[in-house]
Amino acid sequence: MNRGMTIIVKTVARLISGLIFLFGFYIICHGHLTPGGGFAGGVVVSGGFILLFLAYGSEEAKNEIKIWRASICESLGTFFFWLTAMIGLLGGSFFFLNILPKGKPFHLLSAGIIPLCNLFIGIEVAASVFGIFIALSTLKRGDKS
Amino acid sequence: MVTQLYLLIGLMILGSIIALELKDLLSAVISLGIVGFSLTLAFLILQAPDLAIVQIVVETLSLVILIAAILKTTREDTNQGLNVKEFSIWAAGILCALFLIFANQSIGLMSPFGFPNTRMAQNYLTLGVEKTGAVNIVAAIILDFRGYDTLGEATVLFTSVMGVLATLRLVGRKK
Amino acid sequence: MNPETIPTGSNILPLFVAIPLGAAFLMPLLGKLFPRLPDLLANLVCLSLLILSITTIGHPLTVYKMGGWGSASGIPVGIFMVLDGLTVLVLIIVNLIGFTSALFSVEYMGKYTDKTKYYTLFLLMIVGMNGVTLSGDLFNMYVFLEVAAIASYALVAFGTEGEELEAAFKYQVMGTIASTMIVLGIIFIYSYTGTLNMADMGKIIGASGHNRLILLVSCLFIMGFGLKAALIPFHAWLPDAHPSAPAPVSAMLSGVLIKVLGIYALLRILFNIIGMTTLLLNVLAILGVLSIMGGVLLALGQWDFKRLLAYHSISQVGYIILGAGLGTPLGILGGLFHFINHSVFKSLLFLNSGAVVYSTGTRDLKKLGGLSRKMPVTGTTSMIASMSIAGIPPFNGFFSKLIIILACIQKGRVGLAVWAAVGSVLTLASFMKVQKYAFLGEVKEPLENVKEVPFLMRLAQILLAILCLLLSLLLLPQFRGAILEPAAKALTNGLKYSGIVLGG
Amino acid sequence: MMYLLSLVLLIIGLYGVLVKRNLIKIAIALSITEYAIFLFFALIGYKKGGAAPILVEGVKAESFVDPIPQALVLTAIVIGLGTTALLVSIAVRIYEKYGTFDIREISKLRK
Repeated sequence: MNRGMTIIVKTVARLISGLIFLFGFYIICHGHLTPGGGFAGGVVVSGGFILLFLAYGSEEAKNEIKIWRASICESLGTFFFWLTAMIGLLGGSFFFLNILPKGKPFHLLSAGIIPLCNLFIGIEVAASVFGIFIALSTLKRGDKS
Repeated sequence: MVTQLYLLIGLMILGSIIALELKDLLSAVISLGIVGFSLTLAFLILQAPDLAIVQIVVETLSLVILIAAILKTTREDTNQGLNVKEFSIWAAGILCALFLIFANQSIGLMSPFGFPNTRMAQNYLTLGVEKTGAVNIVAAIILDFRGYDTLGEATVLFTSVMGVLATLRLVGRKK
Repeated sequence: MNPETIPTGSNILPLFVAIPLGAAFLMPLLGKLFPRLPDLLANLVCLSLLILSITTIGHPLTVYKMGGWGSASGIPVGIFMVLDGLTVLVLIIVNLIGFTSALFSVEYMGKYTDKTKYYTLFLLMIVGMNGVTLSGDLFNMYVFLEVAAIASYALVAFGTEGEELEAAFKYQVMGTIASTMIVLGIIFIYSYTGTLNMADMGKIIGASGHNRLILLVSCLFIMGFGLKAALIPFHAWLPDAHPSAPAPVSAMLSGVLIKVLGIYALLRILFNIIGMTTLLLNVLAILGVLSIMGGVLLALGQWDFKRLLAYHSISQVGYIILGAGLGTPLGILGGLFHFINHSVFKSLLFLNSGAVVYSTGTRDLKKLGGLSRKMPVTGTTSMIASMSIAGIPPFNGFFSKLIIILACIQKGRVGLAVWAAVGSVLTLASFMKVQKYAFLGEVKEPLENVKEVPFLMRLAQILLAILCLLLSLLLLPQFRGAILEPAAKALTNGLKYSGIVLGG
Repeated sequence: MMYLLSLVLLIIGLYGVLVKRNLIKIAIALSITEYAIFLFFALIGYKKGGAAPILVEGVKAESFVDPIPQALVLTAIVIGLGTTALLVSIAVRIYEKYGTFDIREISKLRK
């Protein structure tokens, strides 16, 4: 069992990971106004999770659950992205139609479905990258032939 | 400006040669980091901040993944020998040289560096903000004009996570 | 940029991608909650896709503009989906093989763990292939090609035995190099034409004519897609990768994946975007003959059932490329007919091999024998498939090979015709070996207790065996006009493609 | 010239894929080929004196660099991440089975 690092590391990690999440969320939300977007922000958010994971360590039993949760978040993120794309089709129009009002440029709530898509992509990317990381780093040694 | 780009590309070439020739895998991965981060800087110089921000986080993450894999296994490249016979390297080298000469001749037919062919891009630049409401034109392209591509891209990531989880299963076949 | 109106009946086009995609995204969630659901869901999705693809027969040419983004000042802005004769043919074959493989998987994959992930990857592979087929945009085609390719890498490694992992690694390295070549080609062609839409590209290249850059791009595409299709100088990965996958996946890989990612994409680009020249046609014909002879000669010495089939895939794909490389309407028709036929009988053979492995646990021909008595359905269907692939009348393989050989002679290339005929004879020899050692003769001692495979596996094999017989009918004038001729016409139209798609 | 240098980088990567025996080295070499492709694509879209394609008050749209290659490279980078992750996980599994990353050793062990 991996008990993680010292209390100092844990405290610092907790403080910093909050900032990382905030930064990642900012990048995701402002994807249509500034550089960045769902992919970059999602990877940043997953970086925060990875920091916490490394600092705190975890019991082996919990890793399975963590991977499972990441997998669920990933499924839901992509599914909602798909649903956003489908709305146009279900409404009798084109696949991937930007149905929401465009709003005023330079405002946070503008550009129709773009911020929404960014959000879902962000969730998917954060979950999937974190999932890959735990799956790789907690791999048990199997049989050697 | 152009000089900086040349320097960065030179650094990338150097970094990749070092990454391929080092005996210690961990150092090789770090050298790969040199290539990736130089690429980030090159993107910044090329006025592509969107790419720079994605490249820097993705580079960090792929380094983390590679390092996690190496720490799980071994960091020594036990055999520096070649995988193929020597003459096939010569053959490949000649082919590559031919390719470079051929490419060099063809490059003359492309629009030269610094003057892109904006046949399709012109529409995006002039109509992008008006039609989509997104100020960041790259975001307008990836999520609206070519949103279908981005759905495919999200699918690729989803697929590879499924693939990673599938290949890392402890037991593949029921006994 | 005026708001686009939807052409009537074109709303089914995005469904080919959207339905399996939605199912794949939900699969990990639902699979955990209801363990039996993945089987049902995957089969329902594949069935509905098959039905949808059959309804596209006779559909007029349709262009679907993603997100309603049409053209501005004559230049396409968004991503187009294009449905023409060739697309219909490929869609039907992809979804047909997809459905039978899914049916076969229900029982077969019981031997492996984690069916949920298997079906997720399986559906994603179908998403990728349908996306490639329908795409009218070069970069979009690449993205979906990667979806299908990455899903197939993971599926090859699905058994997680050492050999399978190694084959998957090799396959992925080769596949990534192929993708690199393809992207490099896309970059060159984008810089030259300034657009990504295939029809628009065709227009510009048609206007400017061929030059060194176009030649370089064609080389890159032939190398890249040739690697994906495992044509002979680029075939090294296939004999390892295809046998390593679970049998229904082998059927998909050999049956449709190499053809959609390799042949279909290559032919579409070379004929409709770049425009065929005599040089390119000759290159294709030579690659075709090399693949025919190389594949079949390498197959002759094999004793591993699935590996033998994998080598024959190389050889049979050679016939398709040879037919297309003749450039005549008859040659293209024959090539496309062989495209369908090979998908059906090669998938059937891989399903047979899967059934053999399921029942006996081995795929070494020397250890098998007399299986026809113990497994009558598998034995009979494999006999039909073997006769089809060897080109014995009245099975479908005979007619397509005959057309290709006739087309060679018609074009005055008797040498090519001879090679094609010799390849066919050697294929017959190879499959006589399979039948003799695996299915006919005496039942060997350890195989006394072998049983026939479960119902769904038998059903999948019977469906494909019936198709082997029926597909010859496609040549009748009534049916030929429905599928084969529009498909061949899509290719023979050449650079007129851009005018047809963009309208006017 | 600039274009050619990025193609040289591509060839270095291909050389690594062809010649190296270590699975991780092959993964690294594939990453290098991908980087070369990204660089080449980004170079194609550069416009002399152009600005980043993000609208700011007072900048004309005509002076932006070409945004399409940027959007496409963005897609390609994420695809590259997916490929690398899958390749590395397969390599790790191979190490687990055979205890080495060397291709030659692995094919010897298999026989």
